Amino acid sequence: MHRPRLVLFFAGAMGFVCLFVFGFTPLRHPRDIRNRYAQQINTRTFAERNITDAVSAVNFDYRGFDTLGEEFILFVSVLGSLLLLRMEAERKEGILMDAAERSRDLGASDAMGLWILAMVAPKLVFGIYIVTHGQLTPGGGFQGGVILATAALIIYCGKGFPIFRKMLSHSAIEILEALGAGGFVAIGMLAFLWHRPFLTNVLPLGKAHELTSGGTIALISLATGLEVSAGFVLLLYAFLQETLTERGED
Amino acid sequence: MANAFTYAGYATAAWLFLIGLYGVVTSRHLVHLCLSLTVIQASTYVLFTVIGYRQGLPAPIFTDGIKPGAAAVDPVVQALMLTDIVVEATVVALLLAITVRIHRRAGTADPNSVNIMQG
Amino acid sequence: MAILQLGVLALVVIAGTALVLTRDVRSQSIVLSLFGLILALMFMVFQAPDVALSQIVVGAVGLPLMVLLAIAKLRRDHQELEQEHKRKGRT
Amino acid sequence: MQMAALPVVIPLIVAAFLAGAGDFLHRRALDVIALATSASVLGICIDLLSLSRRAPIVYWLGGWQPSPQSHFPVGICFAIDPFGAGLAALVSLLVLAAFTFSWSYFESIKSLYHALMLAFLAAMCGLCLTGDLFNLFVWFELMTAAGVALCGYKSEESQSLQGALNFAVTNTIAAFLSLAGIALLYAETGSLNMAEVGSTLATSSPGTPFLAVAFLFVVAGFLVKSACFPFHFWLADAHAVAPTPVCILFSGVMVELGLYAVARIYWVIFAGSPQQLHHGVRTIFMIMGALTALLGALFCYGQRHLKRLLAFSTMSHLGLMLLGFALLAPAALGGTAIYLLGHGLIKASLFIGAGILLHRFGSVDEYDIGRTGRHAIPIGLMMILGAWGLAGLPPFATYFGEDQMERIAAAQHLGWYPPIFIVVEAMTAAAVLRFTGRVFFDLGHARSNVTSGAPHIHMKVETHGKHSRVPAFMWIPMALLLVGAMLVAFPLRHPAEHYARQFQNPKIYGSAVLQITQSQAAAGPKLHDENPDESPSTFWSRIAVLLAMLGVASLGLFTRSRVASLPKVLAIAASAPLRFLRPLQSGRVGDYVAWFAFGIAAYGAAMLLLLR
Repeated sequence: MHRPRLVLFFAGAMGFVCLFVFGFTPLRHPRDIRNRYAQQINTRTFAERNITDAVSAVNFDYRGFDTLGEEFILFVSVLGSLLLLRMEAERKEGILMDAAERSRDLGASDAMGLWILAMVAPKLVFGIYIVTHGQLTPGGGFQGGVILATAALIIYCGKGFPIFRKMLSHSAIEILEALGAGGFVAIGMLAFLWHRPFLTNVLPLGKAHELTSGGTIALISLATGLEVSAGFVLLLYAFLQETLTERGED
Repeated sequence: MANAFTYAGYATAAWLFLIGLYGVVTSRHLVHLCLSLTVIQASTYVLFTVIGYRQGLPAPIFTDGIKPGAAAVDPVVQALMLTDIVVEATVVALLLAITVRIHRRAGTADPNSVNIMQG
Repeated sequence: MAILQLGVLALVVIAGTALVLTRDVRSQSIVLSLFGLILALMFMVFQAPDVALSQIVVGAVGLPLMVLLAIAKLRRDHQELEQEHKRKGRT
Repeated sequence: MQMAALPVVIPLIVAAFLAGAGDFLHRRALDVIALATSASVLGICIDLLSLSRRAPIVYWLGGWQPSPQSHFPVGICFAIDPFGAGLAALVSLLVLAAFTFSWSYFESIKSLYHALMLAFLAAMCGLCLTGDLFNLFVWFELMTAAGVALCGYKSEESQSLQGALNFAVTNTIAAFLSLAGIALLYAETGSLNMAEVGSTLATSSPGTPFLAVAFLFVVAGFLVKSACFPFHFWLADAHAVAPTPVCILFSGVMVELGLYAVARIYWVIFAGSPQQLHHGVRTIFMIMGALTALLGALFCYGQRHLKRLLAFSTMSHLGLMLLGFALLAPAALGGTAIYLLGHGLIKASLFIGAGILLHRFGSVDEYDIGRTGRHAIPIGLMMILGAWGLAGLPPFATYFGEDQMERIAAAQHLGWYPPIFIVVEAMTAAAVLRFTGRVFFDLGHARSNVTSGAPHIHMKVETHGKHSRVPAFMWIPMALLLVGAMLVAFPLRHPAEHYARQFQNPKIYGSAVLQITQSQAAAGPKLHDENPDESPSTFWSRIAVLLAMLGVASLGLFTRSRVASLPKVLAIAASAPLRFLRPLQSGRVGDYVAWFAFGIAAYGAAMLLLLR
């Protein structure tokens, strides 16, 4: 089936191979030219920003504006997913539960609750650790944020969707997400108070190898962590709601 | 020698791009289509990774034993990829949401049978 | 050392191809998780621990999870549609 | 000078605020905040336009201007010239118009609509102002994400979902190819700043084949966004189904921004390339422009769904702009910019017209509305004015832009330019005229066989309020945009050429961004620098457009009348190619992606052959 389409595609793919061959060959420029951006960042990060993870320095300072844009892509995609899935979410309250879930729901024992707490707490600690140590070791708002979001997943796995819904208020998470996204912009606007360009790192840079090092880098990382974790929880929410609720009238 | 990596990486990236494209073109299920997209996207990761790689140099994290300011692999491309990974996951989520809605509306997730508009 | 890097690239090629050629979506989500892990391994080998961390949490856990949820939803919808058809067939 | 960042910063923070506080704000408050935001962005952009007239404004985000020793940019900059600022002003003006149209009538789910539109605004402004290659890509992606979400806004309609899906998949894949192109350039030059990349490539060229492939890859995403043949398929699907305020932005600016980004990348990064590359790019873009324009015009005339008709008209006018760009002359580029402004305003106005029809009659289909259309004659008259503008007739800005392009083409001895302009403008205008005549003036009772086979898409009403009348918030922006399209050319007509010269000179841009003297900056190519005033006047070509427009429109209206058998034959002749071509627009995303692969490969092969 779709033979013309395949013919078209394979003709294109052959052409692509030629393009790749022509496009990928040279690397003619001397190495110090090709390497200069990396070299500048690697030599300047510690001297200028007192932090040890150069990737975080690029992410939240040298090229922080890119990260702002990326964060809003995430923000917009989450809003879009909520928008697309809204019809179901608004219409239905009837939640499907399988037997196991229902029994869990009716009389969740304290032991069960403890067990979940035991699972969630380390996740939370780990996530927060990753978010806050972004400027020192691998990690930061993006990675830590996703780890934090998986803590919410554990609540669902242990307790089922009704409890999940009760524990995590949808509108509260929406507000947190907006706070994360808006917080990034607000931190960037701090610089206006000093009459410096947007996103300038105006806070004291602190001592190297400590949590407070890097000025606004740590703060932006936190805001990102908030935004990413809330965004992912919202996505999880939307998909769970979609999956576990009954088909309504269209 | 560094060039050998670069070429291997380029070839990998090119292959992933084309095979992903093939997946999208021949896809019969929207979820499959979304996942083929992630393969195309992975090709850009491979490309950036090999471009930023410097053989024998450490990661650009200047803690244990690596002097601040020492030569390391390229942190710029890593920063570009890092954000991209998280972001693209949400974009795929957006596509999955569309998929779910289409299936609900049309009763099928085959991209070839979803054509209300033609001509 | 070079063998390590080249080997990882080969793995990426294999896993990527497998992901595209797996046509059953449920097994595909497993392959997706595997592909995510291999990409994370690639980032580790190419000295990008930050990216590797990001890839592990997103590519090997977050994304496959959403795919599984979407598939579950599609299946449920499908069943409901069939039931409706049956009901209509009876009346 | 902190103002330069504000066109992006203000809408973003307001969008975040609205998304968070949406539950607590009244609908009116949302509207007021959104209107105030877009109005203030408009003011800032106009101010930036006037400030950047002499030299580009360069603004280093994060305060990372290059150090005086190394001159190497480690940060991201905004490099604002009159073209960028002017486009950003157009963007914010159209967002303002869209919010006015949707004032309290348009269905909004909490604050999602407002937040998404503002994020869309920020992305488009960022795209216009940025001077960094990866940053350009980021705003491009944000634009796509917001666009997709808004396109699927009416998610209870199957066609909205299909449009959003096709939009998302084609644009995302193309964006990945752009990203690969950016990676190639970065690997070669070690920089992401456009001016720096350009000057590095100019000082030592890595070979023309590489440059050609890198150029093609980098612009691939933007070519798909600007719906060039054969990457145009998604456009009609997405534009036809998106809600009216979103259509205003899609057709009015988003598509054109793709062309802007191509031009920017070409003139900043590849300006210093060997002369063969310029020759290749010129040829490729002429072919692409001509095909896009003609195919768009043909499909435009063959539609019965107004939004889809207008979408194809956007495609064909974009083809004309591509032709203007391909002339590579400052006067032609200035003309293209004026044309773009005029077209954006007219198209936005026409889409508002479509929104009014949907509000008033619950349909935008040529044959569905029937005789009730007579109750909204003023709207019909405005749409006729819009058609007049699409035809490139004075006093609309499109006339002045078109005039300039045609004169330069004549000076370059390209005899085939005027016929293409005449055909395209006459057909797109005639399509609107035909629609207007049938819907508002009750002409032509029989169905035209040109539209047989065109999809009949049922749309749901998207607005609240009384449907028996047209609210002032809808028709006033429509009228004002038309007036704007007439007036905008007069203050900008003469400076446009000067701005274009600035835009095409990498010395001015590069020296401003990298803070070096102009003699150190890389030189651009030898420009085709003809004086338009020496070319013959375009008076007769305008007369031809006018006559052809009326002729083609009546052809569509009165095909079956017993008296005229000649029109009948002509109409059948016109619909034959359409019947043959229609299946290409299949609505299946797999086909579109196959076309994408084929198109990139074909243009690439052509370019490489031309370089030899």
